[in-house]
Amino acid sequence: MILELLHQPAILIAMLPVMPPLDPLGYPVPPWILQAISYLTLSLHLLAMNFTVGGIMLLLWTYFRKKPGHEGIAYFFGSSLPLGVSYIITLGIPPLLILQVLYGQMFYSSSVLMGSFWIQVIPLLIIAYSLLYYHKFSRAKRPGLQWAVVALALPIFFYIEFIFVNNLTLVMTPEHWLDIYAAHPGGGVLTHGEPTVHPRYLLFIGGAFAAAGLAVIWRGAFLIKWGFQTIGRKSQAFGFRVMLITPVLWIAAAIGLYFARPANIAEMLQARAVVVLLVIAIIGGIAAAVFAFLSIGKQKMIFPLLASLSLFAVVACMVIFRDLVRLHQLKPYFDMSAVPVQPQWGMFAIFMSALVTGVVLLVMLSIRVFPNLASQARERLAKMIPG
Amino acid sequence: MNYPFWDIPFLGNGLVVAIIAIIHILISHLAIGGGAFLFVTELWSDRQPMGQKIRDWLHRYATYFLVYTTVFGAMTGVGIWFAIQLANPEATSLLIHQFVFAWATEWVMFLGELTTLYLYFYGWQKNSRSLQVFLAGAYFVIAWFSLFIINGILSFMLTPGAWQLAQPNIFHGFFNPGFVPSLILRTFVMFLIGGLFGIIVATKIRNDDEFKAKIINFSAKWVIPAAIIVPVMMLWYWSTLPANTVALIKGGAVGVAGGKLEIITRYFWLAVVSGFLIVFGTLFISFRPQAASTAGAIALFLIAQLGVMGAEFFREMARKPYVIYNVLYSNSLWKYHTDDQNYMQTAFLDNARWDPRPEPLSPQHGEWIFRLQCASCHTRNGYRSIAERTKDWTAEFGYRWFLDMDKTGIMPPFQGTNEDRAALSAYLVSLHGDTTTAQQILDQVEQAPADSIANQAAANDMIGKVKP
Amino acid sequence: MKKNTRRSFLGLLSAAGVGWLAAGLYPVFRYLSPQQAPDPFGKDGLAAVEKITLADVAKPNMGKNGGYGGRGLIVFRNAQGELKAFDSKCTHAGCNVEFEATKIYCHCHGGTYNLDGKNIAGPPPRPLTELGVLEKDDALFVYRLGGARPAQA
Amino acid sequence: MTPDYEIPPEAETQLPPPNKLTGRLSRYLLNRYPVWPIIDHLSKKVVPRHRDTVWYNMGGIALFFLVVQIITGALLMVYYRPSQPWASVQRIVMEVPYGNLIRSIHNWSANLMILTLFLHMFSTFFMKAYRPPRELTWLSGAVLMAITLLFGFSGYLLPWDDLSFFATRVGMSEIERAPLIGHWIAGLARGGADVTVDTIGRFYLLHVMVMPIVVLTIVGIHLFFVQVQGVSEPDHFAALPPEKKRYHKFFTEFLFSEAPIWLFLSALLVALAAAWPRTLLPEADPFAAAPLGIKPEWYFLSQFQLLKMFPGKVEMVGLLLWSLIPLGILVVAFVDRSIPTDNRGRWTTRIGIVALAGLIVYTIWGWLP
Repeated sequence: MILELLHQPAILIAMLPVMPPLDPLGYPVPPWILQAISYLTLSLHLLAMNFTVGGIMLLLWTYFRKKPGHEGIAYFFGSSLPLGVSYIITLGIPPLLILQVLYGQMFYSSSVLMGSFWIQVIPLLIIAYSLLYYHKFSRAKRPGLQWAVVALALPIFFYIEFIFVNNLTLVMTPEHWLDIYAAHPGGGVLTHGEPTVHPRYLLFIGGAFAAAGLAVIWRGAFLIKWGFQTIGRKSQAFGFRVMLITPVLWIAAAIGLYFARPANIAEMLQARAVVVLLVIAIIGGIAAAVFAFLSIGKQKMIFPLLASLSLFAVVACMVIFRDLVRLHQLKPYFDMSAVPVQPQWGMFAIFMSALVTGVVLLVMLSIRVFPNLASQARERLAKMIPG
Repeated sequence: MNYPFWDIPFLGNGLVVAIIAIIHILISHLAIGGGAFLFVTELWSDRQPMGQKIRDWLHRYATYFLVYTTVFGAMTGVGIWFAIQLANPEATSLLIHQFVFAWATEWVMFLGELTTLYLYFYGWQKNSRSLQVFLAGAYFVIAWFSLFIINGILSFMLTPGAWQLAQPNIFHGFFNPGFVPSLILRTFVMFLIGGLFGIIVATKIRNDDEFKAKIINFSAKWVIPAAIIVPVMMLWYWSTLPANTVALIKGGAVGVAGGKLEIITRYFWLAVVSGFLIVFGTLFISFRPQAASTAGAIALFLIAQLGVMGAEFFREMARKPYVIYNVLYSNSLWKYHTDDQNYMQTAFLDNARWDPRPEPLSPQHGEWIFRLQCASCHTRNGYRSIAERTKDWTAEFGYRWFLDMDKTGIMPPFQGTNEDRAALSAYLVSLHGDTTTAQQILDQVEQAPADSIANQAAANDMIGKVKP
Repeated sequence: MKKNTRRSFLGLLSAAGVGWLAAGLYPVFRYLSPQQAPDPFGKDGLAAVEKITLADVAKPNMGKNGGYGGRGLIVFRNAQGELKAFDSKCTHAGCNVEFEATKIYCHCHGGTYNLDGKNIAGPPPRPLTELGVLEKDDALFVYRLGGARPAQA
Repeated sequence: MTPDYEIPPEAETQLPPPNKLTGRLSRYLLNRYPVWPIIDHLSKKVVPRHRDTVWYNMGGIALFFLVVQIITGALLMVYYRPSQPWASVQRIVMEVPYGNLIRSIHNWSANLMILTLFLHMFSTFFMKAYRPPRELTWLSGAVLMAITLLFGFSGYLLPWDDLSFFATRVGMSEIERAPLIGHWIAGLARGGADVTVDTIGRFYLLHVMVMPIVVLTIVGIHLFFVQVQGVSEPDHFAALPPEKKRYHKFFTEFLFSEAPIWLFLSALLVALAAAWPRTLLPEADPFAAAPLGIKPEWYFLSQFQLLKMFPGKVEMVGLLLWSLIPLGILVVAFVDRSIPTDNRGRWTTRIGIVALAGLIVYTIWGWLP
């Protein structure tokens, strides 16, 4: 019976006593489609996350370094961070969904093994999210301890990121699972001695500065466009300086990764795909920096746009690289190509058409609304800064 | 069995899911009904002399609405998903693999909801009237479609209808017997909740009792459709329920704790009573709208929360003993496996994974069977406590009872060998100090073979004795 | 005009309210409504006779009031020596009738039946309900007539 | 026929028009019963609107729970048999349709009622509503509080299961400790040297007959006082200039604004009864060893804990300390005068805070295993 066949643990090389069998339904479409969707959405998710976490850090910074331009930057982040969070969540859904389709049996297992931490993500995120909204709405009314509100949200986000990094490394190391579970059936394990965890974590945090800095550069470009030359320029310069923190952290992380698992990295570097990714990433990084620098003092939107695209490219490369690493490390236990496909083209078509229509509609609406938002912001600025 | 079990002492992981879900379902219904409320109120305000005044109030509604739904609604929604991954990976995996693109489509709706809502809210001062009305309308329609989708998946779990594991057809599963009634039911409940929220925000109007009364009467009208339609839909929904469930609700399983009052029945009545109280509460408030207090309005909203709690607990329990009706038991035992005798007879721990291969017939043996086969519903001594349910058991009784527990209609069949049954029974009675070992049970049964009619009869009329 | 819409709205809501009230109070209704009495005759169709022993009806023309499954009963041995049993509830006003050698008499309103339970004098409109009676391991049992006669022990 | 009484003119202006049914009915009644002054007085009754208005709901809530108690209690009496206490409760739980629901509601409502009374009492206390001229209202309230506690105590025994039996035994021994009359009272209540089936007869009578009559009477008096004197205004409100003061009419505005809260509580009762129905333990066995963790109901825990702290010789101290609370409740209304800027006022508040804190701490402490 087909079900029985499917219920044999994935046509495995090394039979692992714990590795759950494939889901009886197999994949709904060829995996590469799912991978493509998840690469796209995950990259956007990471950018939103970087923007938010970086934004929180900069917001905090502006509370401590009171400088002329900072008040405006604080307002900018203060009002936009909650939106950042809501898009982190929304853009995070598809990758997580697809992760469960492609790597379900690994992902569920690892999640349960660290269940008591995994579930904490929810209450913590609710708290952090509410804090940011509280800050947004009550900042003007009662200043004072607002910095503390932000300061409280920051570690929460760091902690959540750490939980995610751990889960996704635990996914790749089935060999540890049995011992971990026997020791903690309540899912009370966070770190599990995976050497690459901390460098990976550093990679996450590192991106924050780039994204947040870029956002400030965008803001500057608009300011200049509306004729607020000086603060616009200041804002952009500030943004650029912030962006420069990222490469430092990323290089450190890369070195860390290498020394964590030199053998694996060396092995990975044999593959041409990996090398190509690395090259693109490096070029993209440099490009992002250059375009960001070029956009200083200009009201042209093209440079910030190019900078953003290059940054996106870098993040996308990292995402793909991560997936390749995962597949590589799971090779002994799991082979994607061996998973049967029971196609659901009909439903897939519905999804795609919904996606296209939705995106088109949203873009059109945004085009209608953004001028209004812009003029609103502009009037507010005009009140704040005469001239 | 295939997956590790997330063993939370006392609470039990099922309750974690329930708690998150109950909060989420009320808010998510508000997120849609409130959208309709925004849209209709926008239109209404255009036809009122005091239109601007109404819109200023509506902005307040929108503010509360935005924060409440995007923070708590969205997060608890993701929360349910996180929790079910942990509580029942096997079922989650099946649902995800069957409905991945349904969910993906629902995600498109989320994206749409959020974006339109933000454009609507942040463009409040500048957007043209027509644009605002359009945005509100778009928000509601998109949000409602997200309900349309999730409703298909939820109702699938209770009434899979023509869907089969062997040749799964997503549309059979999606448009299942329970789909339409529960969709209509939820839609009208949404309007009701949107209205109740309106009443709360209206009570915040100070120093203008006339305007307050006007808004409250407007909001109160949103309760009527539900008050009339819901009972009808309930009957329809009822007609789609599996026979076993209906039997359980009327009278409950024979002689279980609470006599004729199975817990599922109690929650069913909680839902009904809440409905009746909401109708009357609305009546009282709209008799003297100018005096309505925020406390009172919130009280009304909380009744809805309790009603949702009753209804959802009812829906969850109606599936007993399955998590996906007739497909997968709550303890991740597959229905098609239970039809296969030699699967059912193989040693449990050979089928299961994740156990550290305990010594046969040792206490650990029993504990691991409990953890991987029972604990998905029963905690040791907390929620649905097994210690409490087996307190008047003898070890030998347990050993026999496992053979017939599925006859109660609320327990899955037992998977495992005689040794497994002995080990489990020994472990359970050990929870309240009985020191009989698995080996002793087996020896006792040697003298009186389990299949002898007398013992069978004994076990049978003991079935009532357990508290499911 | 405005007033009317408000009136009708309240009316509509009240109407719905009444319906819901019925639903909400159903549990109380069920709680108070009587549970149907259990069938006095067991699985084997027999009901044990209470308060009447074989000795009470050892000889002809002996009879006694007793009960079965919570209901009144008279058992007597007629002149021919055959055992007879009737539900003792008088068909007139529900008093318990009594066996009096030649007839069955009801003290409340002087209803009289012959020994076959036929109403012969007084107000009773119908004959008494007769029951089958049998001796089983030194005790009396009654069973519903018209059905298959339960097997003797 | 000729009307016996004239309807006062100011009534004519306020009654519904005579062509309406309500109008005719009200005139019919007023012709026969000259109650217009009362109606007029009640219709003038107002409730001040300020940030603490919500506390004015407590009394109504307590009353609501009392009604629930009367209804569910009556329903339980349909099947409860003092002659076979445990068996009859067992029947209610296992056989009677929805019996368990009604029993659990009775139990939950009892607990919530006591909780509400605590809130009612403390909110009254901190809003200083006990001050002259309202001493007697305050005292009648205190008496009601005491009787309600006894209600709980007597009702607890009636199911006659393990827990209730031993808990009552313990409670009785506490009463015995009271100087001089302790033994006599305990004996009288138990109908013997120990808790037996005889005790049930007495407790049953108290629970379903004596106390209800007493409570309803005093509640009547309590409400009468409140209606006559009107709701007290806390200082911060009384200090306002008249044009700043805003009121709700008690009839019917305030009542209707309060009704949804009662309805919510009804739902809450059903929810609690659904989630945590009252369990019935095995029938009480006077000879068996007491089950583990015998404890009084939560509202007795604080005394329980306090007395535990003074074992043997010094237990008199504990009793003394404990009796300070009722004593304080009795005298406070006479000590604290209605002068806002009065040190006594401040001191009573402070003492009240200490008492409340103590109550909470001791209750939790006593609840901990």
